[in-house]
Amino acid sequence: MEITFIQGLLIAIWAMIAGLDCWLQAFFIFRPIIVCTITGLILGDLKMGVIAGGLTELAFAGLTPAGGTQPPNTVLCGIMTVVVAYTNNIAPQTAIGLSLPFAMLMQYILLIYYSSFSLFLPTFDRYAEDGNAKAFKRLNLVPMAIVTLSFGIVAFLSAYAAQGPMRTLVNSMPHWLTHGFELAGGILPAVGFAMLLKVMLKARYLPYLLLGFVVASMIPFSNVLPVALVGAVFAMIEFYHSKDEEKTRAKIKELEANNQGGGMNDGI
Amino acid sequence: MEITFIQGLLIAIWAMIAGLDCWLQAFFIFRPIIVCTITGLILGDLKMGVIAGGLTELAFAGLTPAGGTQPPNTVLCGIMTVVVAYTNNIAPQTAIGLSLPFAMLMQYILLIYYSSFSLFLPTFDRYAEDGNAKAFKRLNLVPMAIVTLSFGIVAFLSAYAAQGPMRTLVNSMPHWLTHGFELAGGILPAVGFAMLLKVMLKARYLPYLLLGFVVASMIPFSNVLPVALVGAVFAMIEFYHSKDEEKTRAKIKELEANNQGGGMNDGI
Amino acid sequence: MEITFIQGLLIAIWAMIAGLDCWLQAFFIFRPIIVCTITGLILGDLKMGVIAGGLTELAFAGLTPAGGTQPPNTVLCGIMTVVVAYTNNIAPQTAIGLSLPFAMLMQYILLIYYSSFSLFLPTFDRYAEDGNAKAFKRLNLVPMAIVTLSFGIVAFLSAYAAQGPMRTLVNSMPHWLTHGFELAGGILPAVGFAMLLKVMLKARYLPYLLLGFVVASMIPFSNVLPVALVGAVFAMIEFYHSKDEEKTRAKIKELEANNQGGGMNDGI
Amino acid sequence: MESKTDSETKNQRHSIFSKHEISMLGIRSNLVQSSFSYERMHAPGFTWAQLPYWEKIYRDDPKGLSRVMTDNMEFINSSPPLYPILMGLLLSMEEDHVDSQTIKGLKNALFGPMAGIGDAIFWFTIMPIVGGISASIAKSGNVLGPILFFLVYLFLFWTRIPLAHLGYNLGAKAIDIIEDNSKIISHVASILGLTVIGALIASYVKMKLTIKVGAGGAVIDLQRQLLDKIFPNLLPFAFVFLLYWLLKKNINPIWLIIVTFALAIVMSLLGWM
Amino acid sequence: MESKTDSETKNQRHSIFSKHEISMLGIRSNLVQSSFSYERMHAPGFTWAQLPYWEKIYRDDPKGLSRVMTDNMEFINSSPPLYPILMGLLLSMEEDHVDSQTIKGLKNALFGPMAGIGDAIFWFTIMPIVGGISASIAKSGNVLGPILFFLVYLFLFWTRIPLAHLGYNLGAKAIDIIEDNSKIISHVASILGLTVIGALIASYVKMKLTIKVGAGGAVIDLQRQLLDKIFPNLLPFAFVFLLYWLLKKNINPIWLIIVTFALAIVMSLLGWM
Amino acid sequence: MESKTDSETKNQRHSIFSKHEISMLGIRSNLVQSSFSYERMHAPGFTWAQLPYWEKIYRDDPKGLSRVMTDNMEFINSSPPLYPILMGLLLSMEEDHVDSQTIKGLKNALFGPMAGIGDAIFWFTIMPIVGGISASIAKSGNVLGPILFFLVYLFLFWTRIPLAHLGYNLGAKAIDIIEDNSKIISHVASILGLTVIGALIASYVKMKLTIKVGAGGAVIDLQRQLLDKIFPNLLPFAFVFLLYWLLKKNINPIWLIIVTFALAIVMSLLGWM
Ligand SMILES: OC[C@H]1O[C@H](O)[C@@H](O)[C@@H](O)[C@@H]1O
Ligand SMILES: OC[C@H]1O[C@H](O)[C@@H](O)[C@@H](O)[C@@H]1O
Ligand SMILES: OC[C@H]1O[C@H](O)[C@@H](O)[C@@H](O)[C@@H]1O
Repeated sequence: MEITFIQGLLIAIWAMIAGLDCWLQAFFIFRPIIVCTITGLILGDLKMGVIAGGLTELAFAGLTPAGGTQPPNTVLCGIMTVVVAYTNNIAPQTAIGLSLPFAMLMQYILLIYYSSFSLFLPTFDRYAEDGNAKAFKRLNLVPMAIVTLSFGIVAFLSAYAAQGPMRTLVNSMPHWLTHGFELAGGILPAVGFAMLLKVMLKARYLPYLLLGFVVASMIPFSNVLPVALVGAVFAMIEFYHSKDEEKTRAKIKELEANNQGGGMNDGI
Repeated sequence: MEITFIQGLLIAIWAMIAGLDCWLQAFFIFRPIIVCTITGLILGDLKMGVIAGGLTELAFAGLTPAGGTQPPNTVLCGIMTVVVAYTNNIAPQTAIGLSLPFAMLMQYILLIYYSSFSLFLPTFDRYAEDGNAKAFKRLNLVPMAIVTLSFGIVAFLSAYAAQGPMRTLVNSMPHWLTHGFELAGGILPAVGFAMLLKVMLKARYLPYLLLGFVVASMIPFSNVLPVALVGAVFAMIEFYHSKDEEKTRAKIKELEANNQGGGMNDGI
Repeated sequence: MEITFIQGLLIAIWAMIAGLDCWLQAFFIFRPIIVCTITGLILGDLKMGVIAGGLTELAFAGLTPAGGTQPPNTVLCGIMTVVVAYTNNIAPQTAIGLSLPFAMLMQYILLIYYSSFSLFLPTFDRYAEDGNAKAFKRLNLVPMAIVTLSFGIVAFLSAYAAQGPMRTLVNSMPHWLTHGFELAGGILPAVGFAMLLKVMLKARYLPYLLLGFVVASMIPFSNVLPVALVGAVFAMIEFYHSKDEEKTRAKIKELEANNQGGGMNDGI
Repeated sequence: MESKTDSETKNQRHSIFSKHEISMLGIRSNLVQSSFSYERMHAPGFTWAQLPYWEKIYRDDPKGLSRVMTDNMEFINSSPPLYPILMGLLLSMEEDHVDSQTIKGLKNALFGPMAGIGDAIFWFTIMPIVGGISASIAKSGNVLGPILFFLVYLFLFWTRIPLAHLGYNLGAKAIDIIEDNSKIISHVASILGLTVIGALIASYVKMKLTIKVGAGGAVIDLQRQLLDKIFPNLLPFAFVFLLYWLLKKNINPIWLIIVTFALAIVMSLLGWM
Repeated sequence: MESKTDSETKNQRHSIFSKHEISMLGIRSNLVQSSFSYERMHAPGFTWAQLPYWEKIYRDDPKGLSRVMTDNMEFINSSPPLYPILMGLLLSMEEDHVDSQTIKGLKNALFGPMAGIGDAIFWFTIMPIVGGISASIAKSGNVLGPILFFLVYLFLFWTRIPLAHLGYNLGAKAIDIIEDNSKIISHVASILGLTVIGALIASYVKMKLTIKVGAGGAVIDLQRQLLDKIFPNLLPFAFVFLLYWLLKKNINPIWLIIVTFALAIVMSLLGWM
Repeated sequence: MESKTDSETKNQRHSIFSKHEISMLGIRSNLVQSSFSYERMHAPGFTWAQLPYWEKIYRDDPKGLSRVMTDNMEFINSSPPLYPILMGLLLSMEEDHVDSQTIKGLKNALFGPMAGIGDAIFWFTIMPIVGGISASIAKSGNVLGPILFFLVYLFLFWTRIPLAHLGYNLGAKAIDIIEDNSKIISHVASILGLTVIGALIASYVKMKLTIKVGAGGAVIDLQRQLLDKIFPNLLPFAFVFLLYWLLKKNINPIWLIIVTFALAIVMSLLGWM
C-alpha cells in the first residue's frame, strides 16, 4: 500500500517527538516497541505496528547508547520497519533487516552532531563567564532544535519520498538477500554487546560475564531477570567482602603510618 | 459421618500424646503427616488420613517454632483437618482451611502458657538455692501436665462436642468462602517465613535469601535439597574465607599490640 | 563369527601402536573411541566398532591415569569389547563387561612395569654421570619396546587364541551374570573418581565437588562443559580474591619485618 | 602422651558415670522445653536434665549442688537436638570441677551459635526435605509416607545418645575448637538457613492470580502472561516481604494471619485467585 | 540533637527553595543531554538544569553566578536517570556555600561510579527485562505490550522527582557515604552489569547453522548434533568475542556492522544459516 | 629499551637453536613417559627429550653435560601436555648458563602446580567433554564421532610446538610470573578440577534400583518414588564416597574393582538393579 502525504507528514511529526526523546533519553518513547506502535496507528494498521514493535524491540535489545556510543537509531528503524512492511506488504521480521540502512543513516547523522556540537562550547563558556543565564538558556535550545528537525526531515524523506524506489528495490531483491537481512537483524545485537564489552570488560569481571552466559543458556526462561538476580547475589556477596577487606586495609595503613611515625620519633 | 464418643475419647488421648510431643519437640509425631494419619486410623479411614497428612504437612512447612515463636498448632490442625473432612464429607484440601481456626486457638493457648509459666520460675529458683533436687524434679512435671491436659480438652471439645455446629457452619458456607479458606491454607506459610526473616535477615544475608529463591524457582525439582546443597556450598566457601580473614585479623592485632608495646618500651 | 589368523595379527599390530600411545599419552588414539573403531575396521564391521567405541568411551570417562595411577587398560578393553561382540554376536553394551577382565589383566601388567622399571634407573644414572648421551638414548628405547611387545602379545592371545574358550564361556553364562557385567560397566567409573578424590579432595574443596555434582544433576545437558564453566567462574573469582589477600599478607609481613627490624635497632 | 590416653579412656578410668548414664543424659535432654517460658526459656528443663548427675558429683557437698542448680537456672535457649552435646560437655567440666565462672562463660558463648546452626539444619533443611518427600508419597494415600517420616525422626531421636557421648568425651578439649569457631559458624549457618528459606518461599507459598485484564483483542492473563513472565513466584515473594515489613513496623503476628485470611477470602470473592 | 532536626526539617526552615522548585529540578534533569558533544558530554545541559537555582542563590552576586556556571561547564558524563540525586546534592551544598573546590571534587568523584551503577541498572537490567516482557506480549499483536512498556518508563520518569528531593535533603551528609563506597559500588555494579550482558548475549544474539556435513551414513547436523551438544549459544558467544577482538584492534565499529551484514548475506547465499 | 628488543629477537640473534630445533623439543616432549617408573616417574624421558640440546650447549664441556644430565634424573612428575613450556623455559636458562641450583629450584617449584593445572584441564575437562560429544555422535554408528575426537587430539598434539616456543621465548622473564602465582594457580586448578569431578560423578556413574518395596496398596518404586525424589544420582554419589572411604582406609584399589563387580553381579542376581 502507498503512504499518503498526510501520513508522511504525521510520521515526520512523530519522528520529531520520538527523535527528541531519543536525544534526551527521557520518556523512552524512542524505543522500537513504542515507535512501531504509533507508526502503525498512523498508517491505520495498529496490530501490525504492535507486532513489529515486539520484534524490533528484541532485535535492538543489545544496542544501547551506554557510555556515549551511538547504535543504529531505534526511531528510524522502528518507523521504517513498519513503513517497509506496510508499503511492500511483507512480514515485519523481514522488514527489520531492510530498515537497518535507514537506522544507520540516522546513527551517522547523530554521530556527526556528537562531534560537531562541540562548536557550541566556546559560546556556552563565554556566557558562563559573563554569568549571562538568559543567553545560556537560549543557546541550549539550538542543538535540540537541530536534532529535532533532522529527525523530521530524514523520516519524511525515508518514509514518504523514498517509497517508490524502495518498493522497486524490495521487489527486485532475491530471497537470499531478504533472508540475509533477516539474519543480520538477529545477529546485530552482537555489535552492541561487543562495544559494551570494550568499555566494561576487565579480566577480573570475565567470570561474571561467563556466569551470566552459562546460566542464561541453561535455564529455559524468557527474560534475563533470573540471571540479573544471580548477578545481584554475587555482587552483594562481593560488596560485603570488599567492605571487610577495606577495613583490613585501613587498619594496615594505620599501622604503617604509626610505624613511620615511630621511626621518626626514634630519630628525634 | 458422625464421630462417636469413643472415637472422641481416642482422639483426645492421641491429642495429649502428640501435644506433649509438640511441647517438647522430641519425636516429631506432632507434625501433621503423623497426626492426620493416626486420626484417620481412629476414624477408620486411614487412607484419607494419610492423604490429609501429606497435604497439611506441605501447608505447614514454613510455620516452624524456631526462635521460640508459636505458629498455628499442627496437632489441632492435623486432627481437625481429618475430622472436618470426615464429618462433612469434603475434600481434605478444603478442610485444611476450616481447621485453621482450631489450630490458632491452640496457638494462643500455648502462647499464654509461654508467658504465664514464668510464674513457676520463683519456685524453681527457690528449690535451686535450697539444692532441693527432689522438689525441683516434681515441679517440672506440672507445666507438662497442664499442657497435656489442655490438648486433650481442646481436642475433645473441637472434634466431638463441636461437630454439630461445625456441620451446620460448613453446610451454610458459600463456595467463595470455602475456596477462600483453601487459598488461605496455601498462603499461610508466608506468615511463618516473614517471622523467620524478622529474626534472621540481616542485609548481609539478603543475597543468600535471593539465591535460594531464584534457584528454587528455576529448577523444576520437588524438594529443597538441591538448594540446600547450593546454600551449603556457599556456606562452606565462606567458611574458609572467614577463616583466612580471621588469621589476617589476628596477625594485625598482634602487630598493633607489639606496636603499642614497643611504644611503651620506648617510654621507659 | 570367527577371527582369522590375519585378523588376529592385524589386531596385535594395532594393539602395539595404540598400546605405545597409551604408555606415552601422545595422540590419545589409545582411547576406546578410536581403539574400537579401528578394531571394527579390521574385523570388517566398522559400524559396530564405532558404536562400541561410543559406549566404551563413556564407561571409561572417569578412569583416568592422572597422578600416575593405572586404571583398567583402555586399549585391551576397546579391542576386546569389539572382539567379544563380534565373535559371540552379542550387543557391545554387554561385551564391555566381558572385556573388563582383559583390561584389568593389562592394567596389572603395566603396574608391574611401573614398579619394576626402576631397575633401569641405576644404569640411566651411570650414563648420566658419564655424560654418555648415546647410551642413554639407546637405553630409553628398551622400556618402550617391552611395553609395545607386551601389548601385542596380550592382544593376540586374548583376541585370537582365546576365542574358543571365550565363546564357550559366554554361551554358558546365565543372564544375571551378563547383566551383572553390564551393570559393573556402568558403575566402574566410580572407582576412578574415588581414586581421584583420594589424591585431590581436601576439606576446603568439598564445596566445589558438591557444586559440580548438584549443578550437573539439575541441568539436563549432555556434557559437563556448562559445569566446567561454572567451575571456571568460581575459580576465577577465587583467583582474584587470593591475589588481593596475598597483597594484604605481603604488606603484613613487611610490617612484621619492619617491626622486628625496629626492635633490633632499638637494641643497638 | 599421658594426656592423650587420658582423654581417650576417660570414660573407663576417671569417669564416675557409666556409659549408660551418659546415654540417659541424651534421653533426658528431650525435656529441655518442659517448663518453657519466655522469661528463661529452657532453663528449668535444662537444669532438670542434668540434675541427677550433679547429685552424684556433689553427693557430699550441698553448697555445690545449690550453686550449680542456681547457675543453670539462668536464661538459655538453643536448638533442642543439639543439647546433648552441650550438656555432655558441661557435665565433663563439672565433673572435673572446672571453675564455675568458666563453665558459665562457655555455656553462654555456645548456646546462641548452636541455636543458629541447629535451626538451619533441623528446622529449615531436614524438616522441609523429609516432610516434603514423605508428603509427596502420602498424597497418593500411600502409608509409607508417614512411616518414612517417623523412621527418620526416630533416627534423629536416637542420635541424641551418641551426641551426648561425643560432648562428654571431647570435654574441655572441644571447647577451644567450638569457641574459636562459634562466630564463623553462626555466620555460616545463617548463609545456609537463609538460602533454604528463600527456596521454601518459592516452594511452599502458593499464590496465583486467575484474572485476565484488558478488553477485546487485548486481553492478557495476568498470572501467566505477565507475572510468570517477569519471574515465577513473584507474588509469594512480594507477599512475604509485605508481611516482613509489617512485622518490622511491630505489627502483631496475629494480624498477619488475619490479613492473610482476609486477603484470601476477598480474592476468592472477587474471583481473582 | 539540634543537627538532627536541622537536616530533617531543612526543607521547611533553612531552604530558600520550595518543594515545588526541588521537584522541578528533577524534571529539568531530563535535559542533561540537550547539547551533548563528545568534548564535554553533558556539561551544557547539566549547567542549564541547575541555572535557575544558582540565579536565586547568587541573586546579588554576579561573580558567584559566573564562577558556578564556569565550574559546571567542565566535562561530565553520568547516568541520566541518576542526575537528580547528584544535582540535589550539589544544590544543597551550593546553597550552604560550601567551598567550590570541595563541590568540584565531589562532583568528579561521583559521576563516574554513578554512570556505572546507572548503566548496569537502567540499560542492562531494567530495559532488557521490561522490553523483553512487553515485546513477548506485543509479538502476538496485543497492544498491552507497548502500554506496559510506556507505563513502566512513565514511572521511571516520575522517580526523578523523589530522587531530586532525596539528593537535596541528604545533602552533605550523604557525601561521605557515597564517596566512601564509590569504588566498591562501581566494582559491584560491574559484576551485575557483566553478568547481565553475558545473559543478554545468550538471549538476544541469534545464530544457528542449518547445514549438515558428511556424506552417506555419516551425516551430522552441525548445529544440533555438534554445536548444541558442545554448548548452546556457542556461535553467538564466539561471534561477540570476534567483534570484541576487532574493536580491541581499533577497528571502527561501522566495520563491525558491515561485517555482520556481509556475513549474514553470505551465509544466506550459501544456505548455511 | 635494549633488553626489550633483546628478548623479542632472542630467537634470531642470541639463540644457538633454530626455530626448527625448538619445535622438535615440543615433539620430543611426547616421550617423557617413555621409561616411567614409580621411583622417579618422568625423569629418564624428561632427560632424554632435552639431551640433544644440552649436547649442543655443552659441546666442549663434558663435565657440564654430565652435571645437567644428573640434575635432571631427579624425580619429576607433571602434566605431559604442559612439558613443552617447562622444557622451553629450562632450556633458555640452561643456554644462558643460569646457576644450576636456581634451575633446579625452579623446576621443582613448577612441576607440581603444572601437574594440577594440566590434569584439571586435560584429564578432567577436555577429555570428558570431547569424549562425551564424540561418543554421543558415535553411539548411533556415525564415524564422524571418532574422527572428531581424533582431530581435536591431533590439534592438542600440535600445540606442543607453540608451547615449546612460548616457554623458550619467555625464558627467565616468565619465571617470576609463574612462581609468584603457582600456589594460587594450583588452588584455582583444584577448584576447577573438583567441580568437574562432581559433575562427572553425576554424569558417568550409573546406578539405578529397579526394586519396589512395600505390599498391597502401599508399594513404592524405591528409585523413582524415593531416591530420585530425595536427589537424583544419590546412589552414584554415595557409592563413590564409600569407595573413597575404603581408599582412605588404605584398601587396595584392586579391591574396589572387585567390590564393584561383586555388587553389580549380586544386584543383578537379586533383580534389584
Ligand atoms: O554511560 C553513562 C551515560 O553515557 C552517556 O551519557 C549516555 O550514553 C547515557 O545513556 C549513559 O548512561
Ligand atoms: O531457635 C532456637 C530454639 O528456640 C526455641 O527454643 C524453640 O523454638 C526451638 O525449636 C528452637 O530450635
Ligand atoms: O598428575 C600428573 C601426571 O601424572 C602422571 O605422570 C600421569 O598420570 C599423567 O597423565 C598425569 O598428568
